[in-house]
Amino acid sequence: MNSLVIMLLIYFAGAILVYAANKFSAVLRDVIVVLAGLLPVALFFSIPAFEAFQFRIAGFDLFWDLGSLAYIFEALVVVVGAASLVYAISYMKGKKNLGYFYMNFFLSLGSMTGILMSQDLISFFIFWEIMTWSSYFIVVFNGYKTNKIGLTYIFFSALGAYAMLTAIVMINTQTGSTMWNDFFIAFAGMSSHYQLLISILFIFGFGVKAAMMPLHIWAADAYSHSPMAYTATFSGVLSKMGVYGLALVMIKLALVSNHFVFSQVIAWLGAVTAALATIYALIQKDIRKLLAYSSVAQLGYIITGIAVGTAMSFMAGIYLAVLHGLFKAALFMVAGAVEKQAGTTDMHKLRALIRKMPLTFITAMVAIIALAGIPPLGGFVGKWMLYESLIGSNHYFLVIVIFFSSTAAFLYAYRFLYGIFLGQEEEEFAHVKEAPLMMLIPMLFFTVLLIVTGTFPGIILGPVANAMNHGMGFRGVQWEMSVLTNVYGDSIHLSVISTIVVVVFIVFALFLILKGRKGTRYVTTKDIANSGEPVRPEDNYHFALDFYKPFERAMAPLYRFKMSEIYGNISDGLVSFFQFTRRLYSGNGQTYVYYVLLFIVILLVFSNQLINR
Amino acid sequence: MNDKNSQKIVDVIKNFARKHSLFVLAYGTGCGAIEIPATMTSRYDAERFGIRGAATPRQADVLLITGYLSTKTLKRVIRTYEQMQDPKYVIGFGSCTINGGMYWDSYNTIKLLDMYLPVDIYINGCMPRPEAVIEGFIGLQKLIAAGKAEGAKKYKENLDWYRANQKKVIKNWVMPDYNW
Amino acid sequence: MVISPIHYVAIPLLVAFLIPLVAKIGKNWARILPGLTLAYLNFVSVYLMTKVQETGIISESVGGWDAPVGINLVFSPLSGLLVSLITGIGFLVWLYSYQFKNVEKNESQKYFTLLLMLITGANGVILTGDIFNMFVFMEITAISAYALTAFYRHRNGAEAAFKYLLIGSLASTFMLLAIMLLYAQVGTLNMADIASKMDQVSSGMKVTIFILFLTGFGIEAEMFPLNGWAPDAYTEAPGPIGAVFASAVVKAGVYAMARVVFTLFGYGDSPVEILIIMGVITMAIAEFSAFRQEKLKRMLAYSSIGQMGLVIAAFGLGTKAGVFAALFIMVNHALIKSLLFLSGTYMVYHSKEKLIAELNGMAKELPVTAALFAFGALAIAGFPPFSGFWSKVYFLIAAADQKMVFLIIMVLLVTTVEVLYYFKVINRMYFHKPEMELEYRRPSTNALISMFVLTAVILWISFFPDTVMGYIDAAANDLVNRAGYINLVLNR
Amino acid sequence: MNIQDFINFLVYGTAIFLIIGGLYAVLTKKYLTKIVIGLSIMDAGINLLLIAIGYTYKGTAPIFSPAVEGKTVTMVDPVPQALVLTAIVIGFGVTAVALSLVIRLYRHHNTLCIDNIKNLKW
Amino acid sequence: MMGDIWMTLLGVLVTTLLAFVTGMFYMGASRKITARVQNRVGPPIYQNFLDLIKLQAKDTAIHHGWMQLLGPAFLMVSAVGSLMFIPVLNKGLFFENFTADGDIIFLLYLMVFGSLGMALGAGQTGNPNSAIGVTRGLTQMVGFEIPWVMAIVALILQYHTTNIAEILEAQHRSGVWSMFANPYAFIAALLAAFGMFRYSPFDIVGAPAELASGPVSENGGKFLGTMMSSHAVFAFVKLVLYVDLFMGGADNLVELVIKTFGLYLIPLTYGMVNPRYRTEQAVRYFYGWPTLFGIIAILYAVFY
Repeated sequence: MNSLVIMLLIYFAGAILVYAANKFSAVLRDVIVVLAGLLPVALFFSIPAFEAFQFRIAGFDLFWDLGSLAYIFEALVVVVGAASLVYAISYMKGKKNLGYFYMNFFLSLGSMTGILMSQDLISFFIFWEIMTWSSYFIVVFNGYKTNKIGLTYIFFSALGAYAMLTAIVMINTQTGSTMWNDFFIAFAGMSSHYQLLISILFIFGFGVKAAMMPLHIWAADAYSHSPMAYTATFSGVLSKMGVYGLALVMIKLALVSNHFVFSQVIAWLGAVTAALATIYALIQKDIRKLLAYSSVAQLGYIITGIAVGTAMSFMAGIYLAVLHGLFKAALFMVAGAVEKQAGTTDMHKLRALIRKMPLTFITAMVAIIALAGIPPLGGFVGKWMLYESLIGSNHYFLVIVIFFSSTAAFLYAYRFLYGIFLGQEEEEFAHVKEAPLMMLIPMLFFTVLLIVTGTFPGIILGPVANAMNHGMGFRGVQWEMSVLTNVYGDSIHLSVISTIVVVVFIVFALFLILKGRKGTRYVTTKDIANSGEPVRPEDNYHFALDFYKPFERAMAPLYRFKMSEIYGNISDGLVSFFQFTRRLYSGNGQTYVYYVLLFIVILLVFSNQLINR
Repeated sequence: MNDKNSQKIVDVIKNFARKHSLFVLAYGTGCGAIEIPATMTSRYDAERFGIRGAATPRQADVLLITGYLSTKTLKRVIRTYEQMQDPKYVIGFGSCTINGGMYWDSYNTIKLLDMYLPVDIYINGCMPRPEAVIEGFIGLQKLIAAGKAEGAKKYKENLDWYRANQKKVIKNWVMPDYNW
Repeated sequence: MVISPIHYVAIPLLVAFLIPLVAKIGKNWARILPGLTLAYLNFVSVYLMTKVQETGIISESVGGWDAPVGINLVFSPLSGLLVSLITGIGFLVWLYSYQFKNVEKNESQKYFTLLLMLITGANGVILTGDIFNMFVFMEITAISAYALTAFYRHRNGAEAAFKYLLIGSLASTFMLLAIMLLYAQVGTLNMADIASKMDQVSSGMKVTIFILFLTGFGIEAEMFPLNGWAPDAYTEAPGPIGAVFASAVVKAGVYAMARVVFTLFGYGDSPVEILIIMGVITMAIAEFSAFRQEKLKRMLAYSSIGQMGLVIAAFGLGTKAGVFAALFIMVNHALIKSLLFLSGTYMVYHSKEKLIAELNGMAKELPVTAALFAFGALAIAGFPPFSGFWSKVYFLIAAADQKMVFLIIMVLLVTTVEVLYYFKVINRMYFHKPEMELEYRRPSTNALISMFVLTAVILWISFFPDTVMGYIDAAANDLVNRAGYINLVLNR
Repeated sequence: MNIQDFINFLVYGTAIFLIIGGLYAVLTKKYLTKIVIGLSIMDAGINLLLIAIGYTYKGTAPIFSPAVEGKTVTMVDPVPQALVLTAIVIGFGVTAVALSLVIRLYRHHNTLCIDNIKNLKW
Repeated sequence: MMGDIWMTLLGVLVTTLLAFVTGMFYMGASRKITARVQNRVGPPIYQNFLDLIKLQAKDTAIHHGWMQLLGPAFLMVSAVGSLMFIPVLNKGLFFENFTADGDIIFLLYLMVFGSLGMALGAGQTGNPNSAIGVTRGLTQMVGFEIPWVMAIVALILQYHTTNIAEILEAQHRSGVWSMFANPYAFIAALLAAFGMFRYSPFDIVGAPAELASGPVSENGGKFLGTMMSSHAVFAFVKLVLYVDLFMGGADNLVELVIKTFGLYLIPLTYGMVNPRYRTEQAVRYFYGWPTLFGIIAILYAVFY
């Protein structure tokens, strides 16, 4: 049987089996979760090449094959999906409706696989929608409070999906085919405004999932309110489906050369998304929300990278996309571990868990370093390529905006680490223990993966370059395991950098640790220099409220701009309009009779128009 | 060169550096605090002796107690002193720290600081002028160079005695233990 | 006895009036007999549907007179499809109502009599080839629908029924007026015959007649602004009757409208703007109103109106693709909306106000019913891979073929609203905590079976749409092929 | 104006007057029974119109009896008459249902004013 | 091969030592100059060495956790690491270390690395003053990085390279220092440098009276000592970087000292006559003229 279909079947069968098994025994359920999660990983990496699969349904030809770009994202799906599932076993322990949770989890994983292997628009759309509603059902898993969030999510997703559907039917009319490839070929022959319309519709659809301004409004809430085990996949992978679609549309349709202004607009939207989401991330008090906004910001970089459309920026975009999947999954897992162990995710309450959860802290720190783009980890590689490509392709002011958001990202990166792990200890968290093993394993797995990919970005760049050379229409894209070269021919050796950083760090760390080691011992963080006033156990001088107040003051004009308010006004207007339409049904029978007569009279008045036919 | 000699040389270097780099934590309790700015700024310029202010006890070498100490303040001073790292020195500043000065019959003022903290050197006067302050510092420097400024050691050795004295005047003794 | 289309009309009508007699023999027989009748009709459907695939159109003359003169019943792929749908859902509704509230008591005779009459009427409307006969059947449908609306003898039932009646009699007036004018022009009542003679009619008169027909059938087809009766009637009729309304009454109205537009007037060669405009307006206003509803069944009613708007717009496209999409939507809507009504009824079984707010946490108490409702909601909102999606795609493709981008965008925007309010209900069922103790009633086994059958059919269409699309395609051909219809009916 | 036209005018005029009058009642009268009466009048108007369409001047009854056999006689169109019979029956049924509903409504609402009977709205 | 490694190691050590000593003397000089401006005698120029020795000789009996231990190490990585990638003198005149990889954008990030690691160490101490100081520092950083990056982007656009050594070479080839070739970039970078050196008026991070020296308030002894030495190295790194980027580097150590010290005096003297900005004022300052100059610099580089 076809291996792609088998992978799809594993996920979908896993969904049903898990739901059924949950009725019988929890152990059986967990076993199925792990098996159905890990089996695709094994299958995916053991099969060198996937065969295509083709069949016909409802008068449409469906064609499944894994493209070279999709291959990268599929790797992300199986790996992060499996890790999240393993993590979920511990994380979700003791919660209700687990059968439902895992079912939707598997459905969304399966649908993502489906999206990636769809070579035709119809099955692409079908899987896209399955992904939407399955993820929606997990967003609202946490009950009552998530209701409105879920509705916002589904509303925007539906809007996006329908925009896409419009484009799909238009393509079907124009080309008589629903294959991606036929569409790519036929695109050049379409009229210019038609091209633009279809691109806008597609990008609208993908932009929703990729949380592009101004369609990002759902993202932060949805990411932060679904169970963290799922958010790892949700923010890490699911949002990348939007990126995948954007990549296909932007590059395959050559929008940069065909519609330069339009692609510039998208690039700028990405950059503005990054900047605004970043400054919103750093005033959040909930770590989940912080990470959620950070996800939006990171997606902004990715969108910019793809929209600029040069070989290097595209590479940077995809590289960041993959990397974001890894480190954001790790970070959400950290948030989940903290939530599970300490019972809260509020940074105004959390403090000083570093000694309680050291391994979690290490994961968080490595992931944050990767996120902030600090060398030698992978985020730097992506950012570096992005900057170089933007400068190299004359987007000087774009690079400034991106740089601003990436600098501001240090602020929330620090706040994340400080807010959870550092600061003054609190009696309340004295009992907190390190996360359970099943949660630590995926977290540490990502830690190792991040370190390795940071030093040897070629692991990711290789497949990306392969995809660009063989599927995306770029020519002669070069890559090396650990060397980055920019458009001017300057190169940096990442292994050298890593070596220097690590060696210097170890030397001084050893110096600091070993010097006077016998006399140095640990005291609690209650024992601080506090103008001679001893800190009593019930006091806590942890600094968490209004953490970046100076920044807020300095950036006050930016904070005044709130997309949610604009949308709030629009939705208020719509709802009152709906209220009006509803009032048309006044309840008085005679009014309805009037309507009928009015209808006839109007039609008779306009009957000339009807005669003309 | 044996260990002892090398140790000696190292000690000399260390003491030289210590002597010329005094980070002062000025505990401005009484009227004496007004003299400190004059001492540090242009006219008397204590910085030329390597004396500069420290912001927190963690960084400080010298605890400068400028004036009378009420029993309430004493607790904070003790805490501050205990948070300083070895080697550390205490300077009693003004007559109040020696015998209570003009507060000699006050019911809640510490009369003799030495009962509670190991004072290395006193600067008398009410108030001591900046010249006197500098003189005091130079005296401390001399003691350091000679390796005789061992107040901290004394405090450690006679901790029980000091504690007993301290607890006599401080009623609500809630403090972490001093054990370095 | 030869199986012929006349059974669709004659047998249920006969049985409807037999029921009170049978009830004298045994109370239970009065409840079982309609089921047997409907089961038999389903058998007839299967038989005739296979037959019609071979022969094309089965035209049955009533009383021995041939087509232009006598009344004939036409079992074409189109009418066959709809009739099968109506009888199939009729059977499921019978199964469901077998132990339902008042139906269980002495009222069952009336209930099933009216139900059978309604199905008779709807079948008659769809099968008949005679325009006046169509009017008569429409009235039978309508009168039984009025009575069913007022079936529960509380104040709202009577009110809803009266409004329905008020507008319904207007509809009949206009219909009759139109038929009369038409007859005065062409001198025949057979639809095929009228169609062939339509050229004789002056264009002004043609349009006037068309408008009158549009109004008359539009009222039954829930077209805005003629649909004031619909939300009330759906809300106040017994739960399963809502399903019948959605699948039989309205479908009959839409069918009649389509017949008039396509066969009688032959307007279907190019897009019928008025249908498209009215369809979109109907859809938009209905879905918008549904968004703000507080009562579950009222919301479903508005949703039903919205879907009919979509169907009307699809017919208005005039192309074969449009007709195909319209029929596909009709099939899906009949099935899914029935499922929603059937499952929704049990969720507000004991509730007085039938508010959506009372559904909080209902999924805990009625997991199966709630799951079926949620499934139905997903399906009707057009979420793939469920069947609603396929029909929607075909509609969009049909619209795109006509280059009606604006229509597509409007429809999709409105659909988004639909998605929202269905998810609001799902949210309440699954993720809200009940504010008070829930009063609920578990669905009886027969009700569950009928819902499961519906679900199975919907799932079947979802995953194997090709099996149904053949029939729908034939039906669409039937409607679009005007000349073919005329020739076959008149035996030329 | 000859008699044929006059008859036509009279019949059509009456019919239209009835229809309009019925419609007027339905639209403006607040009293339910009056509305039902209006519906009935409208029905009657339509029926009259239907008859009028089938009517031929000096036509005989459309019965093929020995009296008319072999002759050319103008008959009135029989079909509208059949239609009218059906329509009358239907109108009767509708009126019956309507009146029963009116009774029901009066029992529940203690009023027959249509403006006060709008429990179901929006 | 082994010889190469030893040579590299030697180069690293010598460069670090040079940076350290120079930086310490510069810091001493800054104290002396400040004192002279204030009409004082001031400490001897080698005062900082004494401070350093004393600090390292001081006991550090306590720590608040291992992140505090590692914090200064991060700072050192940033300082020494950056030094490795910056050509101290013009090509071939000094140890080249790793200048082949001396990418300017990479350096931007590496220079931030230290402050962030230090911030983590400060956070671990549990002293609220430290955290407040950190937030101020990071906020200020968002301010001055923008004109700084604009200046750098202008340079990259002008010389079509991102490698510092090559920017240096390009200046030599053209014979014009980039501070004259693109004066706006130089001004933007210089104004940004005021923030980078954290002298007054941008010294709210460690305001001693208000925040008890901010991030370092819990650090004494070896921590403070290590930080001090890394500050010395870092000051040198920044100065050399400026000289390399804008003033055509230096041909020998004397020239280097003259140029760097001259440059060093600008923020120093600017600080002497200015009171302290609040954080948001500082950020607004950087988003005012410096950013404007940055924009002009980029436009100049593009169109000229």
